[in-house]
Amino acid sequence: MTGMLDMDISSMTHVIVPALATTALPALPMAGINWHSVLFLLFAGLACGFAVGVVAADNVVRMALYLVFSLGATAGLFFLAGAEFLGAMQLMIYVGGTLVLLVFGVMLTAQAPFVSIKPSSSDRTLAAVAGASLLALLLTAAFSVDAWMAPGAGVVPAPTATPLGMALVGVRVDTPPSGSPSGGHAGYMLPFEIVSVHLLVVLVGAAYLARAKRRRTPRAIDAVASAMPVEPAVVATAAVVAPGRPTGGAKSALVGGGR
Amino acid sequence: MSNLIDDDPRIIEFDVRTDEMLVNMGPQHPSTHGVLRLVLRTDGEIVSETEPHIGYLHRCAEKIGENVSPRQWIPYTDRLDYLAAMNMNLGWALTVEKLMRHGVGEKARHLRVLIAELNRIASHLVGMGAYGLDLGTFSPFLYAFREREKILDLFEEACGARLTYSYITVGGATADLPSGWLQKCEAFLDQFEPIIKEYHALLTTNAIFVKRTAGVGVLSREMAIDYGCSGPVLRGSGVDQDMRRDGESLYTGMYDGYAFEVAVQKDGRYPRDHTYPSVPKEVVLGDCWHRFFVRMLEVVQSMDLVRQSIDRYAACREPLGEPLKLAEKLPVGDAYLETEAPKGQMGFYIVGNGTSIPWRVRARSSSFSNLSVTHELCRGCLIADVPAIVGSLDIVMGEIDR
Amino acid sequence: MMNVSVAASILPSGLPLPVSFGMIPLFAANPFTEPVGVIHYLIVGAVLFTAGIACMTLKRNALGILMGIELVLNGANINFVAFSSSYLRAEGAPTLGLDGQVVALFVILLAAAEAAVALAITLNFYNNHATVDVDRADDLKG
Amino acid sequence: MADFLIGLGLPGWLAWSIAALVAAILLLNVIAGGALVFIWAERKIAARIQDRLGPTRTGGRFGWLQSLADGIKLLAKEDLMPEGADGLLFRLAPYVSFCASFCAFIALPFAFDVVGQRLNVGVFFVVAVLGLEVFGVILAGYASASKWSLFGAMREAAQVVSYEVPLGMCVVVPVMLAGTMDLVTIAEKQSGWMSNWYLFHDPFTFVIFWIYVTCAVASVNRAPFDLAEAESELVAGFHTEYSGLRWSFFFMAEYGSMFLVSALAAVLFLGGWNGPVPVAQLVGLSEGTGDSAAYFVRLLGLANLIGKATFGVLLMMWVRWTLPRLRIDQVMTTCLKYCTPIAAVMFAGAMFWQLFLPGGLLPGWSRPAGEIREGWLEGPGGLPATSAPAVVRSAGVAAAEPSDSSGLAKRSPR
Repeated sequence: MTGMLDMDISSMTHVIVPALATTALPALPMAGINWHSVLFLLFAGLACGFAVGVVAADNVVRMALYLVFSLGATAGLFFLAGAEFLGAMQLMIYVGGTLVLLVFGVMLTAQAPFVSIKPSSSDRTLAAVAGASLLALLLTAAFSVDAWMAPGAGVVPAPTATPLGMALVGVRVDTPPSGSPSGGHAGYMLPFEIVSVHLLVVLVGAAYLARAKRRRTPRAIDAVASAMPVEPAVVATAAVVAPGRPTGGAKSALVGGGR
Repeated sequence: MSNLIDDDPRIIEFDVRTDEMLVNMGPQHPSTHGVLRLVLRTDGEIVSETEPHIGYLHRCAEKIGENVSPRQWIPYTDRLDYLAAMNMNLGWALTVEKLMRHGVGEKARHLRVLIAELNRIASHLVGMGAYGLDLGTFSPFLYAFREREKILDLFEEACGARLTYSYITVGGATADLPSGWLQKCEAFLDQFEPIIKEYHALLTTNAIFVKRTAGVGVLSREMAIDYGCSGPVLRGSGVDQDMRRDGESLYTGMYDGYAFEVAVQKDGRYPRDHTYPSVPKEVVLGDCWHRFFVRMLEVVQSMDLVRQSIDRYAACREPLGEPLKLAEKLPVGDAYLETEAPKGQMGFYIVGNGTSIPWRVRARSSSFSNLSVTHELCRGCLIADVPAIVGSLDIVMGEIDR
Repeated sequence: MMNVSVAASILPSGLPLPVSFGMIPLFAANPFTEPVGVIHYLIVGAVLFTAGIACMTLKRNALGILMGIELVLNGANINFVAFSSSYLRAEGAPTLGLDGQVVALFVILLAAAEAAVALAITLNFYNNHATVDVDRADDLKG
Repeated sequence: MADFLIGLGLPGWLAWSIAALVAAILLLNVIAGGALVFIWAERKIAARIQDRLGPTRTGGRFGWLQSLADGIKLLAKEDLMPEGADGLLFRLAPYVSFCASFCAFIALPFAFDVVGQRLNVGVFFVVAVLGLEVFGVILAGYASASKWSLFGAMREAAQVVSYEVPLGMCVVVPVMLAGTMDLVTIAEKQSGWMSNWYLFHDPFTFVIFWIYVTCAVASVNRAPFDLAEAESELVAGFHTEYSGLRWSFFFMAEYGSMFLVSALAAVLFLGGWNGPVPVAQLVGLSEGTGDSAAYFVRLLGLANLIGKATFGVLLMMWVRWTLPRLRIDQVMTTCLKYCTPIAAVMFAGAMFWQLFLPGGLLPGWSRPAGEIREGWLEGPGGLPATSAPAVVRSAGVAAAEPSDSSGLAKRSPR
């Protein structure tokens, strides 16, 4: 089933344990199955599985799909760790915004010949070796610190939405006051403003950059496009075939209507 | 920095250029009226070239005309413009009568005006309803067909058929109107008068309808005349031309004594715009909206004509003339006559060679020349505008393919 | 965890490992009952990071590389969240608290900006060279 | 529910999983039942608008079994897949878009305590998940290998993504008024007489409601904005190649998100489960207690919310059958040139209104607007006066009263 479906069951039961919403459940899960761990395993498996899927897939559209499910599962992980505002933010900005942008890019460029460019087998083994060694390095580093090895204490985290919002406008409400008006750690007012202006500048720049500025000398693709008469008697070369599968609907439309 | 790029002639700048695509719209596309195939060359959403492909409904009607006598060809004229069959019969009957120099009585003349104008109302109703469908709203289609059904009931009483009547023949009509028919027709007109306002509320003054049609597919006067457009398409571009007034004397003779004005925008005003909603400001003369509005005006104009013809028909006492005999010999020579069909000028041409079978039969279709304008109008518009433009031309494939 | 065993077998046994893998206490017990700790999140973060790096090296399609970058950023985000969550740490252990989540928030925002620019470059490249295959982008080659 | 099952002697974890599954099945039935009723209602309303009768033969005089007949037809129909289609993506697309619209029902409060999962980021979660529906459409468009469905998919994706901006802005205003994103608290704050609804809170919110309705209709692809399946141009848009059960999943997703969007409008602007007249309070019953009276009050609340949501859906149907369709660029200009600027101005207006006129103009609005922002800050005016050191609830205390801002729930006039 898709990552999404598992995520919704998870977000139903995930906060039962840490958020202890209504019923007076003990902070630690009851004896027997620890639902938080089960759901963590589920999401971790999905995230890692689809991440490896992205690497393994050749078809660029399938890569995009696996990436969507992988980041969706990551959002589930954020919920499990108690960072629910971040999980919703990941869902909305990352998966709902950035990846839609990416899929648009895939759609615009996924002409037949570029849909699945297969890397040579030597590259694959090279990547596998590099990846495995990097992974081993990271894991040894992770295992070396004992403090991280201890299982979670299950201290229920408070809701993070409002403290995060207040922190972004400079008032730290989550740390004990230590005399300074902003209560200990500094708020994030300045970075917040800088990022917003940065986003504006970047998007305007990207929009300007994306406008096609082409040289007067026609490209290969123009020559073929203009040479072809509107009457589709002549089968156009691959360059002008409509986006979509190499075979299928697009080609039949070009090979004479009456068939 | 930006002016550097603008001055450099080698660089052309426009939006992200996706690859050009050849897209087939039809022949089984739901929005093209009948079996018309449009091949569009599109760049993303912008249509750069349109090529209509016709001939899917060709039945060799004209060749058959060379093997049957004129009266036997009447049922073929029904199937040319199947939405306005009466007008087609009338055109052919007048052409044959012109060849044979065979006049028709007063009663038959008024009967023909009555029936032809009633059929024009029915045809425009279909045009209006189908145009609503092209723009995405389903309800006006059903309102239009509800009224059209009543007209078809009247025709059924008169000649027994609802679509292909073969009622008006050479030398008059196959049968006289049954008693009480005029009262029913009068009753229909009385209840139809207020309903026209509903259609205006539904479509003509609807903000989204105006947005979709104003300034879309603008046909200039010169281009309309150059491409030989006729009927509401021509009048929508402001050309003051109507065959019922400017046509041949034989045809305009039918309408003498009738008071009617041509539905065209002269110096910014429509003849009867007091009873009609005012023209919205963002509308350009010759766009889809005007073609639609001209058709709505013609419906009211035809209703007046029907009322006048009812009175004149009732006044004639003498019986309806006998139609031409089947084996009547045709004089040697030819005749061509154009009539004002709902879609435009419908011309018929006949060549007699002394026998009862014509030597050559030809029908000049108005939708054929109206359709030829699509390439000019659709260039540079969006894909969503193509059905809007083709719908505003109100073409019928039966008439084009013959 | 599959990757761990693979790594162990590939590494030449002679290498002096700082820690022997046999010592993993984590999933000795039933994984469904043991509460989740920070280390589990770190493993997921590491796998995502590695997949991202592999994807960036492996793919010849410009958009594939972009997806690799997204995975790398998400690997980092997971670590930030892991260290900022009080649920995963032992009682009283120092956690990043809110700072971890704010940094992750900024990573998400800036990844959106970065993706926009990268896509603009890719589209521009595609429009000018009719290809997105990075191996053929060698105009500047000597 | 879970305690009841534990009482029956089931092991703890089994009880909890059954409780979770029952809740999930209930929510699924909300969509399924809703879709069933709305299919029938759409046919009847369309018929009435077009001056005809609609289904009258299936199942008695009013044809109420028509939806069942449609369902059986869809089940019996063969699930075709075009020859050049991309197998995996083609099969996956309907489920992705259905899951997206189903997912959002979790955080929707149907009555006082009747909510799938009380999320502290409820509104944000719902809007985020609504944005994911566009993936199903894009996949369907790309995978069915025909130019027309690709056009439909690209159009719809552009439309939904661009309408999320004004939708997000409109949703933020009630969140600002209530001070929290938790849907249950937002609905609680609008309890009491109709004048307490946020719709009548101030003129800016009133305008924001109508902008929200427009953007909601557009983001659900209905009525004048239904570009994707513009019959006249793109045959049937992205789901041209689908038939049978797969097509019905797209259909369910559409009706599901229609109901969801109008239910969200009901909770944010029209007082959720609080009826125009507070019958329960007048009679003296309270929702908090666990006895049967509370059950009845919650049932009344449920009826209220479903009534308002159904009214929203019927409004969408009414608009669909009367207005023609907008062109893609007109849809975009209405979003970028009209909805977004107006939403922004109204948002600023509501913000200043909240600042300078917290008591509001209507006398009925008794609650001091400077409410405790979820119990975090108890400064004098409630607003975080930067000068005075704000008394802060330490994280520890918050842990004892976990996620819901219970301070508010208990104090609201019951």
